[in-house]
This record gives sequence, C-alpha cells and structure tokens, in this order.
Amino acid sequence: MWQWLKQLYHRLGSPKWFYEITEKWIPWLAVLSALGCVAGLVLGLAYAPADYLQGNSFRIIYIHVPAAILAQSAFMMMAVAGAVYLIWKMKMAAWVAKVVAPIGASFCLIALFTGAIWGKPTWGTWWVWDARLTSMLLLLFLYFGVIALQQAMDSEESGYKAGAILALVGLVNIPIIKYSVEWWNTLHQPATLKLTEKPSMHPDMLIPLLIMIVTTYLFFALLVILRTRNEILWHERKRQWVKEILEN
Amino acid sequence: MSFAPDQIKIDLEARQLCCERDDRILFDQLDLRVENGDLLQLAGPNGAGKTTLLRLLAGLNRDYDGELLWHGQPLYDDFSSYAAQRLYQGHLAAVKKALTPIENLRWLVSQWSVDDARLWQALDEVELAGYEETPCQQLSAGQQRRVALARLCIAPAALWILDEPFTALDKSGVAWLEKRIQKHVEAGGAVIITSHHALENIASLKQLDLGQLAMNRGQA
Amino acid sequence: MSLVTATVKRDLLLAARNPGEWLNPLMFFLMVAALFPLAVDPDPKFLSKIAGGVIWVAALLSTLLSLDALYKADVEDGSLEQWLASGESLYAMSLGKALVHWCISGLPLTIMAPVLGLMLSLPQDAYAALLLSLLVGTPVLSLLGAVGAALTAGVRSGGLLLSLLILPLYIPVLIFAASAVYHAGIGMDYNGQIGFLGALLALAACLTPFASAAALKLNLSR
Amino acid sequence: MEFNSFAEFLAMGNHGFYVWLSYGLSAVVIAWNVVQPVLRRRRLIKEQAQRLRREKKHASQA
Repeated sequence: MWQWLKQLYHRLGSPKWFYEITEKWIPWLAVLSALGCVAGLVLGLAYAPADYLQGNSFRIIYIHVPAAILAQSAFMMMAVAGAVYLIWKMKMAAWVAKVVAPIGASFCLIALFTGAIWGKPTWGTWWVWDARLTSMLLLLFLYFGVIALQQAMDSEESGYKAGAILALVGLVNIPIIKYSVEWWNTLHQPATLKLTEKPSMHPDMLIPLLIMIVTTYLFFALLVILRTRNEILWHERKRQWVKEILEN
Repeated sequence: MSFAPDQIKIDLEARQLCCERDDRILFDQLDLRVENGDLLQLAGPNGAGKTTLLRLLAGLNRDYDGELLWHGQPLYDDFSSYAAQRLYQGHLAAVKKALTPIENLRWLVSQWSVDDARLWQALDEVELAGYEETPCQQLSAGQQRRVALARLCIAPAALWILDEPFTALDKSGVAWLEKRIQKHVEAGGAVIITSHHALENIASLKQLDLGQLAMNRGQA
Repeated sequence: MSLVTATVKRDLLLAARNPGEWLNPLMFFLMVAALFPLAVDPDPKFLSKIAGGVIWVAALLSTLLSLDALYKADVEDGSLEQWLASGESLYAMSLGKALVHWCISGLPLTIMAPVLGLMLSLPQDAYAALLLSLLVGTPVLSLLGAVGAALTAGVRSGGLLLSLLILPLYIPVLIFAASAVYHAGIGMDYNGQIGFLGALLALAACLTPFASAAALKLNLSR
Repeated sequence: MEFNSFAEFLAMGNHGFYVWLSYGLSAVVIAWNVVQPVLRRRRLIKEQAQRLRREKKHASQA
C-alpha cells in the first residue's frame, strides 16, 4: 500500500505523466459532466415537485448548493496543494494550487449571487446577512486575497509560496469564521431565515441535488485539468517532450 | 583583544554545488574549500552569481543542489553553531537611521555577548570617535557603512563572508578594511569576499572566477 | 543578550524616536470614531447602542495602518538578512515582532478607548468589557496582522494588499469583541465572548509565528 | 412532470425571473471557466510553435 502511494506521488509529481494521462480523461470528464448536468437539471427543474413554502424559486438550490460546497472544497484543495509544494517543493502542486484559486472564486461567486437572487422572492430582499451568505462572502474575500498575493510577488516562485501560506492560514480560519458568523447571526435574528435547511427533503427533490453535486465535482476536475495542462505547457516549454507536441 | 580566530577550526566545503536561477545555470559542479588562513575572492562579471554563491555559503539560501559541509557535516545540521562562528555582511548595512552608531552596533553584535566598552573602542577604530551618539541619519553613507563594519573588530567569528564591503568607503576606509582583512587572515581566520577591488597585497589570496567557469562550461 | 530581545529593545527604542509611527494610527482611531456621530446620528441613545462596534471597527482599521511598516524597513535595510544569518529561531523573532507591534498599537488603543467611549456615550456598564475585549483582542490583531505584514513586506504598495488579506481574518475577533461590549451595555453576561477571544489569542500565539516565519524566509530568496 | 406546458415551465409559477436569472448568470461564469483555458491553450501552442520555428531558423543560419 505504502509503495503504491509512493509510486503515485512520484507520478503525480511528473508533469509529463500528468499531461499524458489526462489527455484520455478529458473527453470522459466532459461527457460525464454534460450528461450529469442535463439529467440533474431536467429532473430538478421540470420533475421535482415545487416546494410547499417557497414555490418554484427553490429550484435555484440545484446550482446554489453544489457551487457553495465546491467553493469550500476548492479552498481546501488549494491549501493542501500549497502545503505539498511548501513541504516537498513539488512544482505540480504549486501549479494546481494556482489554477484552483480562480475556479474556486468563480464558484464562490455563483453561490453568492444565486443566494442573493434566491433571497429576493423568499425574504423579499436581495441581501440578507444570513450566516451562510456572510461566510461565503468572507470566503470570496479570502480567495481574492490569495489571488492578489500570488500576482503581487516579484518572482513566480515566491508568489506560489506566499499564496500557499495565506491559503493555509485561511484554512485554519475558515471554520472559526464560519462558526463565529453563525453564532453572531443567531444572536441578531431568529433562525427562521434558512435558505437550505429542511427537516427532510423529498427524494424527488434530493436525487437531482445529489446528481448536481457529483456533476459539479466532475466538472471541477475537468476545469482543473484543463488549466493545469496549460501551466505544464508553459513551464515545460523548453523540454523535449513538449517540443514534440508543439511540432505536431 | 582576546579572540583568536585560529582557535576555531574553519572547514567550509562545497561539493558539486549547482545553482539555477530563472532557468539559467549560474554554476554547476562547483567544488571549493575554505580553511583557516584562507582569503577567497569571488570574481566575475555582473550576473555571474557571486552574491548568490556567497548567500549559499552563508546559509541564507537553501535553494541549491549538491552539498555544503561545515566540519564535514551538512551545514544545516547544526546551523546555529555555524552561524555563531561566521559573520555575514551583505551589501545592505542593517543600520537604522534613527538610532546612533553605538545603539546600532549593540544590536549588530547582540548575537555574541560583547561588553559596551568594546563597542566604543570599535567605533573609535573605524574613525567614528565623536559620532558615537549622533543619529545615523546625520552621517554619510560611508560612515553608516563603517558602523556595520565596526563589527569586524569585535565579533568573535572566525569566518567572514563579505559582499562588496568596499562600497561607499573612502580611501582611508578602504585602507583600513584591507588591513583588517589581512590581519584576520594572518591570525588564522578566513574571509570569503566578493569585490571588484583588487586585494593583491594579501599573500594568501585565492580567486574563483565564476565568469571563467561559465565560459569553460559553454565550450565543453 | 539574544538577538530576539535585542530586536524587541531596538524596535521599542525606534518607536520612541519616531513617535509619529504609533501616534498617527492613534489619531486615526480618534477621527474614525468621530465620523460616526457626524455621518449617522449624534443622538446619545443611538450612539450608546453602536459605540462598542464603532470603537472596535476603528481599532481594527488603525491597526492595519501601523502593520504595513512592521517588517518593511527591516527587509529594506538588511536587518531581516541579519536575523536569518544569525541562525536564531524565526518563530521567536516573529513572536517578538508581534509583541512590539502590540506595544505600539494595541496597548495605546486600549488606553485611549475610554475617551472614545465618553464621546460615543458608551453605557457605564460596558467600560470594563471594552477594556477587557481590547486587552485580549488586540494581540490577536497584531499576531494575525504580522503574518500579512511578513507576506507583503517585499511587495511594492503592499499596504493595500495587506488590508485585503488580513481583514477577512479579523472578522471573528470583531464579532466576539463587539458583542461582548454590546452585551455588557445591556446588562448581560459577556464571559463567553471574552473566553472565546482568549481562545483565539492562545491559538494565534501558537500558530501564526509559524506562518510569519515561513513568509519572512520568502523575502530573502532574491 | 411538474408543469403542464412549456410556458408554465418558463414562468416557474411567477418565480421564472429569479430562477432563470440565477441559472443564466451561472451559465455565463461557467462558460467563461471553460472557454478561458481553451483559448489560452490555443494561444500558448501558437506562440510556442512560432518560437520553435524561429529558433530552428536561427540554428540553421548560424
């Protein structure tokens, strides 16, 4: 088992291996996420019953919740990849961390504005200082910080390192921020204004949601792979194997 | 002065040292050894990697391939004992302008416990007598540099690593520093220096030309 | 004397020589707090309700002002290089620097805060909570801020970036400290909030120096 | 099927504006996320292939 993990680690560290293996994965991931998206959305938008309180506006859940979950996972992934780079100096990890930041930020943005749009018919106002929306907003600020720091550094390498350090500090802080925002929110207003919490969800509503969550992860993997391949092409442009690709 | 550099064994060795910056190889397969009584001058054109090599040897930068050994052990195994026995002066003086020379010097040697009387003596030696309690912003660039170099008189470090120490010094400052280096080497200490200044009159001078190394590599 | 204590002494001496360095953020603290009655409503009843929050927001912003300078000068004049060369622990050094920053920013803010309390008609019962929350909360601001200062020390116009990085991390401190003051003002118990701030302080004191130390090393790989 | 006609589906029981607005904006962000790396890849390959050709030419002339 250990041997196998070690082997996998060395392979993942090799840009050439990653580039070649993902070549085969891209079409699969693209097809799967397209299918999942169609299935999830058709089931969610057309077949799921309307919510007895919120009516049809609850259908925003099928984009809002997957995006919010992904935005948080992506931050975690960015921090872990950054740590791998800081500890083992694996360049692939640095590229992945750099590439995940804008993707995570865009999912965070999606979660935020779908939340705001959902708030209008539900609460009658575009923005409510709901605990979830607020902590999402702070997550977006953290993403902006990491991206801005990566770009502000003189050398690319210090940009990766600085971004990784900030992402790690942020990772420790995210639960604290989330907890404190929730605590603060329950003090300020009654907890009736929950967007997503249901005592139990009807399976017809739940299944499309699960499909959408899985699909979002697949799609995220696709995006990360596409962008990482670009980073590989750029950074390894002087290597023989990249030259061979370029010449064809 | 009670400190005798020859009582500390100096043995700094680089084996197959290789360093790359921005996809450019500065030097590779570099071997060198510095022992008691050595004076090593790193030469070469701008951008040849003199400062980089100096910082590697001083232990300020770990981004290299190959081995760096102090007393036969990897440099970072016992870095603090190495750090106590070598003195590093970069081209930044680390002198605070709002403080006086004596206050600055006190900080600069805080790593080694040196009593105050020695600090005054050292400032006297670098011709700063009478300026001891004047804020450094009123001193010239050369004088500020002397504050930092006053450390050379008092720090009990056997190996000096100096990056362009002659910058901003006037004639008498240059003469003083040359003599100070010579004295240190003759007493059994060792000095590694980057400088465009010629140091011929010191007998034990060794030169390492990084520009030459790069050219040889290009031909090979 | 070790380099860490020497540095703490030297930095305090520097602060004494350049009083502007810590007096200006203090002025800023006063002015920001004065803006709220002017811009929102000078009614004492209203003010007494928001006083705690306003004082804390002002404290947070003025902390940011003094953070930028924390490591910048040391990177530029080569002091940082000398620390690294000395082989002494950068963890201890970061902790020492954060302590210095607290002495010249958090401590004067805490001392100054009751004056602002008077100006904003803070309820009588809330003064103890205000002082306590500042005493426990501002060191967290210094510790977290020191990480940001270390990360941006080598960046041109790093001050702006620093605020962007650090403000989201300050939110928990702001929430709990302001709520402690508010609760004290309406005669409620605020031990929980202060306790949470204490936990944050312990956590920050243990963990942030690691991040600061790693960030400081970055500034040397030139 | 929850809706009786396509028009009803579009209307989403008076919430159509909110539902389609959020899906539309999300689609824009997602599309940018797909298009950006694809365009960058094309540009990269073009630039690097050009550089290779240039270097080859120089090498053959020298």
